[in-house]
Amino acid sequence: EEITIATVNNGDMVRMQALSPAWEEQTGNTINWVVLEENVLRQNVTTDISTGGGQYDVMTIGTYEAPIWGANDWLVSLNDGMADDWNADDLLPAIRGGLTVDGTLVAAPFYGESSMVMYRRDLMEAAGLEMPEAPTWQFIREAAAAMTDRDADINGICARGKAGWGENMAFLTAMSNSFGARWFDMDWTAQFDSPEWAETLTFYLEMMAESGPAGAANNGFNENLTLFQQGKCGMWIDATVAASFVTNPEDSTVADQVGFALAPDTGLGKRGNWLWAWSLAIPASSDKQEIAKDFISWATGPGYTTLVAENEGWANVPPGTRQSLYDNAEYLAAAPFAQMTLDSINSADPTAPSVQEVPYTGVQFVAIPEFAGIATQVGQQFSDALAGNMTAEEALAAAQTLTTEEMEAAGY
Amino acid sequence: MARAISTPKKIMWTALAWGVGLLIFFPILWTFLTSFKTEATAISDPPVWFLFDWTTENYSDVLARSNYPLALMNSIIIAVGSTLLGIVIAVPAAWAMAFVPGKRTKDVLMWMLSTKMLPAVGVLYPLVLIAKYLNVYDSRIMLIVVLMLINLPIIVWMLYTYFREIPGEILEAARMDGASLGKEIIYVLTPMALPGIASTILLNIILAWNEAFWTILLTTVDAAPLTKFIASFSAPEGLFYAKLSAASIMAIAPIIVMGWFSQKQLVRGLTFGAVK
Amino acid sequence: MGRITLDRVQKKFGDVEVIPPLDLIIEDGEFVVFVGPSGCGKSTLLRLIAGLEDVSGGEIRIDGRPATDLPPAKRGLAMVFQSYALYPHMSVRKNIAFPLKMAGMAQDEQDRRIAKAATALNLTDYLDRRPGQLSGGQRQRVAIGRAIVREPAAFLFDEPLSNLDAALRVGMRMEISELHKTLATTMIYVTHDQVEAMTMADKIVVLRAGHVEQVGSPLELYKTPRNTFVAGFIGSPKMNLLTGAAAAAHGAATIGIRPEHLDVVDSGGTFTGRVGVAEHLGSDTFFHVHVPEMAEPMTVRAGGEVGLTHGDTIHLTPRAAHIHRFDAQGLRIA
Amino acid sequence: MGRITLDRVQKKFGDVEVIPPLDLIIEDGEFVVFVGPSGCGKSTLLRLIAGLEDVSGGEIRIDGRPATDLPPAKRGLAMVFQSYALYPHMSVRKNIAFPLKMAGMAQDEQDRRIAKAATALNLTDYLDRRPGQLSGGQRQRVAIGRAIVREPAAFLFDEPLSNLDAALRVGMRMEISELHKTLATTMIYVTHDQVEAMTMADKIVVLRAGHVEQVGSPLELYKTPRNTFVAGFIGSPKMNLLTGAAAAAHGAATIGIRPEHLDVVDSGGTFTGRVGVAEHLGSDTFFHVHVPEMAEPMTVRAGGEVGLTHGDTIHLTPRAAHIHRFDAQGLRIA
Amino acid sequence: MATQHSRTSARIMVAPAVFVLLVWMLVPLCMTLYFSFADYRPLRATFDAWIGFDNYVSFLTSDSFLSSVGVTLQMVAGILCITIGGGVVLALLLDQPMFGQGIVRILVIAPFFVMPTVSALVWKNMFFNVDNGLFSYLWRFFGAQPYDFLSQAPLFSIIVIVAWQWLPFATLILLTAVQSLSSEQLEAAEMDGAPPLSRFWHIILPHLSRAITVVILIQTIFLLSIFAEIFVTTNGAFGTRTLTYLVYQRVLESQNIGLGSAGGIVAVILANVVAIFLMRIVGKNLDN
Ligand SMILES: Nc1ncnc2c1ncn2[C@@H]1O[C@H](COP(=O)(O)OP(=O)(O)OP(=O)(O)O)[C@@H](O)[C@H]1O
Ligand SMILES: Nc1ncnc2c1ncn2[C@@H]1O[C@H](COP(=O)(O)OP(=O)(O)OP(=O)(O)O)[C@@H](O)[C@H]1O
Ligand SMILES: [Mg+2]
Ligand SMILES: [Mg+2]
Repeated sequence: EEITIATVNNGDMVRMQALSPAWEEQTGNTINWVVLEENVLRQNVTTDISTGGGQYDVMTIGTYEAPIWGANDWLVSLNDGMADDWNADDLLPAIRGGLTVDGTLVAAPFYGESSMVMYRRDLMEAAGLEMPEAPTWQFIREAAAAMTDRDADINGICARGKAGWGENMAFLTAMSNSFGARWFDMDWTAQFDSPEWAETLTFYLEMMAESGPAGAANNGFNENLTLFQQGKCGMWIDATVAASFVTNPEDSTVADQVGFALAPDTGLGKRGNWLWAWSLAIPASSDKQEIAKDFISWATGPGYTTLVAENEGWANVPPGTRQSLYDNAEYLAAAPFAQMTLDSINSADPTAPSVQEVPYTGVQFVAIPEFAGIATQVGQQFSDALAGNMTAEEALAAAQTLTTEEMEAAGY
Repeated sequence: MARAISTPKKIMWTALAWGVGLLIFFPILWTFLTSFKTEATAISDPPVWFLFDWTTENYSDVLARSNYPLALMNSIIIAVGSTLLGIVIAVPAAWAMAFVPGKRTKDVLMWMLSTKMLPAVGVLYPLVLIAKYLNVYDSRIMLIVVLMLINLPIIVWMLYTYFREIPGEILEAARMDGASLGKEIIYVLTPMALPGIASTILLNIILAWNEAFWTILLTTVDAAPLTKFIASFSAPEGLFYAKLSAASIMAIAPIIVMGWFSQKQLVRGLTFGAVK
Repeated sequence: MGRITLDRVQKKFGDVEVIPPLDLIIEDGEFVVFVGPSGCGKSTLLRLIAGLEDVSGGEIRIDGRPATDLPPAKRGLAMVFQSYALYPHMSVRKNIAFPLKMAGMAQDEQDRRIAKAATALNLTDYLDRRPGQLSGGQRQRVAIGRAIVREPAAFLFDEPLSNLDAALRVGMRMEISELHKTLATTMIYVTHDQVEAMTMADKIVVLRAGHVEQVGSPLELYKTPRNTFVAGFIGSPKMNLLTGAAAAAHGAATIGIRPEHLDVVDSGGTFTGRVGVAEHLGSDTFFHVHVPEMAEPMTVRAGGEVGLTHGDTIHLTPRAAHIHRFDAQGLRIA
Repeated sequence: MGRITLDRVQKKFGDVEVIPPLDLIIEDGEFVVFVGPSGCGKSTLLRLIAGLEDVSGGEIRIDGRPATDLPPAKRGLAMVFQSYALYPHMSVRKNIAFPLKMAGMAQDEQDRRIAKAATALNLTDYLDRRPGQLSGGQRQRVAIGRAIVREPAAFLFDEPLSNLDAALRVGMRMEISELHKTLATTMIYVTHDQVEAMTMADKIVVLRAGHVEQVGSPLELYKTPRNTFVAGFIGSPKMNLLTGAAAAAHGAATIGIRPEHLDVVDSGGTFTGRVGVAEHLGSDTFFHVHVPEMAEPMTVRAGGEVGLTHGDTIHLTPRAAHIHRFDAQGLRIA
Repeated sequence: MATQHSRTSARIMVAPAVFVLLVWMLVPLCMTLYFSFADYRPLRATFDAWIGFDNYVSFLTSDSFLSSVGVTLQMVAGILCITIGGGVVLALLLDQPMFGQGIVRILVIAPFFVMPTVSALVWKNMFFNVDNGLFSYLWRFFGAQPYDFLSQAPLFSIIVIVAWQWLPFATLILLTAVQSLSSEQLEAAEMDGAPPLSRFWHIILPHLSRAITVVILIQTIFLLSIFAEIFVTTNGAFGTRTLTYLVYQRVLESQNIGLGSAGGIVAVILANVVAIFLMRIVGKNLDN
């Protein structure tokens, strides 16, 4: 039989596609791959699921979509029917929690990530500083300034600036958590007029202005990765999965100089790291749910980890989903960033992301359907501010207005 | 009566025109060159021009990762299919408008053209629901029909302008000679308007080929054309310029080659028949 | 066979009556020419006969059978258009064969007829060319060939020669005349060139604003124009029309004298004037003479060369037998 | 002032010599007509004079000053094009004003000249129309107006009337002639219509393949054509050219007899033949007579009406004084 | 050419085209109209068939609406200016005698074949990118600070990309028009003493006016629905959100079908206003 899988075109997924013939041979089924860029993928699967189009048997979704779609009963429960060796209890609790709706697991995590600081040990040393295990934002900002040498094309800090709820807003929302800010208060009132948000954004803008790369407002994950690999960044705060790319000597010119640290904080008790998992889910409209489950069991199960390790080496196995991986000595040896990743993931709490009380779940997002639309627009304001087209105050004011408008329209 | 022109002047114009032409063409040329570089050379500073180790690795990577032949086939079927279907519907309409104009002919034509201004997203949901209801989601036929409808106004308009240049007397002669309406169109009008029809076909194939909204949203696998193919290379982790270039070249090459081979017709087509 | 009868045929475009009810009989084998100023309805009348336009009223009969509601192809008429209207994508042979093919004629019969027409029209060497590769005169011949092969009851020509240059026009004019003699088929020919009308027609129909002004043989029209309109229209150069005292002297409101009926005399003469432009053609000389009796210059034709030039005084005498008299309504006084 | 001298002027397009070195003097105030068959280089010669093409050799002088390297605008000539070449988006007034505006002339002087030209050309009522709203004749007049206002040293006309219909052509022909008389400015006029050439020219230049075949007044050319080419080209209908025995009888390789110099006699006569087509124009009758001495029909012009028709036998006698004799090279035997 | 018979046939012959376009207009449009009065948000599993004009009110009163209309107009106007200005210059250039005219023409047409997505990707990554884009190399080569096109001049950048794609079209139409100018007219102007620049202003440009209207008409039709270029480059950020894109965000990003449909209807109405306006001008210009 044939199943259709929609997935995102990042490295791990493309690798899965490349290895999938193993599953096809094993089961005699075939797979139609629809590999798309993230935005296009979201366009496609969202349209499909909300109209019950039934085009896909497996969809790649994130921790943002899972709870919302799950709540609409659009996704098939993975509580049962999975392969025997697919051990749900092995999943990291933070990740599993994010994919569970009312006790039902609605998606299987393919890889999980949090965010952390990646830095250049050589530059840090040259600046006469030492990176603590758990730095503060203040330290990061000072270190960035010290490392910056624009003549040599070295920028102290690289961070996301490109507009989008999954781009700069992921970074800024996570960052704001550590500054004590929140999106909404308990009455679902937007909080961009709060001093915490002002502090967060001002800090971010000033730091980027002092030590960030030119054109930061267009940099997303990919752009920053390239910059870092080319040796143009002193520090980079981004997804933990980047660790394996920046330490891969084939692509990275600075592979042997990379150090890792937890995402920064301000001493308020929350760190600025997020939690995300690309996961595989089965839409309820699929008529090949059994086979789809079989595939998901294979792709997200321990067997796949071994398969990747055999073919591509341990450093390339999808990280951040299973405790067993972090108990594996071989993996720990091959991945110097493993412990840092695990610690980061474990330190994120989707149910209590901020220092203050919030009515929502989600670390770098708010798990309500309106969020993507709102956050993308807010992200555009912030990106504009980073590009120097408006001030922090203006950006926040605009964000406050539009969020309030949208939330009202949504009936909150 | 063209005036004789001195050679030095001609050389000057030649140099200038070639300069400008190459400048306009440059992005495509650069993409082409980049597609044969390694990822490292692709972003090297300063940029390298021709003197690098040419590699076809990017192409094989791209081919290995996605079903290019299927996408190509779909693109061809959809572009050609929608255009031909459009022509079949448009020829009679254009005949009527050009040779039996009534008071409202101009208005009908303008109305047709205005349907092109319908913003696609506005009708996305309805269309997806209809596709689902008719069970034609992800089918070539669906795309053929949708793209035909999108381009029909342009086809009608172009044919109309071409037909209007054909003297009505010839059709009357055919009628006197005993040709029925169908024969008049098949034996006289169509062959006479052939260059115009060819231009129309070419131009609409291009428009259909490049349509990137419906072709992405109404397809998954079976009917997915090159626009969807390119969407899987647009922003992978890391900046894979070389691979992106290779995929881009693969997506646009067929249509560019077609365009170049049919230059003359196409140039005519590109003027939308609007200017003689 | 090709007797065409128009019975109170009328044509309106919207509210505009282009052809008021009109009766006309065209006998079998006649060569009838429609002449008249531009816009007078010549083409419209022809197209009504052809069936390319619907009549607004009245009846058309061809060989006695009512044809008013027949589609063009069923009327058994063939038309030759001003623009030739050849099919540019077909060879000459195919062009000529087209009506036969449409009629579903057998191939050998087609070939026979084409060969015959091609021979008659001197087209045999060009049968495989495209119309675009032919000269204007040859194209016109192909158009005629296409009409001939159908062996129609009548031929309709709409200014077939007006796109040709002067020399060719003379040649083709003669060819069409000869063709008419050979085929003896009815021909209806529209032109606004009155030399064509005079030389080709058995019968001329002079139209003005859709009205038939006069029907008759060329010489009838030349000699006895029924009114000033026909008088002015037929004959080249135009007849000189005089009103006022000069006309009153002949008991008419208007008198007409053709340029060729004015003699140059040494002195005296009926009219005396100053020569304006003198056109010396060698064979003839035309004087445009400013005479007090006429507002425009009076045109005079003198044979051979006459030694008068611009500014000279000239004396003219009309030939009495050739003075045409018209009443206040412009109608001929017998 | 407008004396134009061409001194061994030559023109090649690539390797093709369209005009071999050619000398020609056009006197101030003369009306010179270039005639010749299509493609003989008439337009090219005119454009060389205008400066729209560069000469390949030789020199052009206007009023004694060398003009060979002057740009068109500096030569002080005005040109009227076959297609009128009016500026379609400008009103008649603006069209006429254009050259003045380009010369930076003061507004009141412009207005004065435009008014004058418009009056002369009867365009006053149309000054605010666009060319598209005018008839062919009016357009031609605007084109002439645009030329006049510049008060050029000479006017150049390239087949200015060939887009007009026959009647209008006659009228415009006379208008241009009168204009020439009024302005007394040099005019060079290209045409292939020999009636135009005969009636308008002070001097005709007959060209063949870039060569000047003969230069002279119209009647000179009519009476004493220098060779068979000119003989055949000038005169309408064309001169009948006979070779063989008929010519030998007159001691020539070819003899030419114009249609108007053949008299119809009752019996006997030099030539006897069968009437082919007889064209009765009322004023004249033209017979195309098949005689054994000539391959094509011999054209005969008889005055008024002659009672002969198709198929009749006719006897013809040429007027001895008007027989043209040519030698084997086609040159006139004096 | 107008017998009763042919008029009847004509009506039958236009029928299929009119019919399919009517269906195409009406069916989805009616559904959109229906949705636009509904509170339809599939992600919340909300469907409330009638909420009156709420969607219209919130769409029309939001700040983003007016700004998106402004952006749309700026974008279309900018692209039109560049393509027409550049097109005229290029057309005149291509009309000059030269060697290899055919090849130059091929080079100039090529951008028209490129898929909008591809050209946006290529420009964005390989030209506009601050770090690795060719423009940055160029800037650095001349000792300037690399300029970040997509955030500093985002609207302009998109205009450049789209104008690049549409320049061939404008050029070709205008070239055909230039070539249709009778050389006698130019020569007449030359005889009349007009120098080249005057010839351009007084003769060539007026002659091109009809072609320019055609370019404006057709390009506006296509430009009003620009989508891929924005989607790929800025995602609507930095003031590049056009009306089409705003509707897209409402429908697909926010998954508020009701609101988006209202936006779609508004866009249809505005597009038709523009259309009628254009048709008036063009219709007049095309007639003569
Ligand atoms: N389709 C039509 N609709 C409206 N009026 C028309 C139509 N065809 C012709 N006419 C009008 O009918 C009148 C006669 O036209 P027609 O073409 O018969 O004239 P004509 O005698 O052939 O003129 P010409 O010598 O210029 O060819 C004209 O006034 C013309 O404007
Ligand atoms: N630009 C050109 N390049 C090459 N040959 C040319 C050019 N212009 C004219 N010729 C050739 O020069 C010859 C003379 O052309 P020209 O136009 O002067 O003839 P013409 O006497 O005006 O003819 P017509 O009566 O048809 O206008 C022709 O054989 C023509 O083909
Ligand atoms: Mg007519
Ligand atoms: Mg010429």
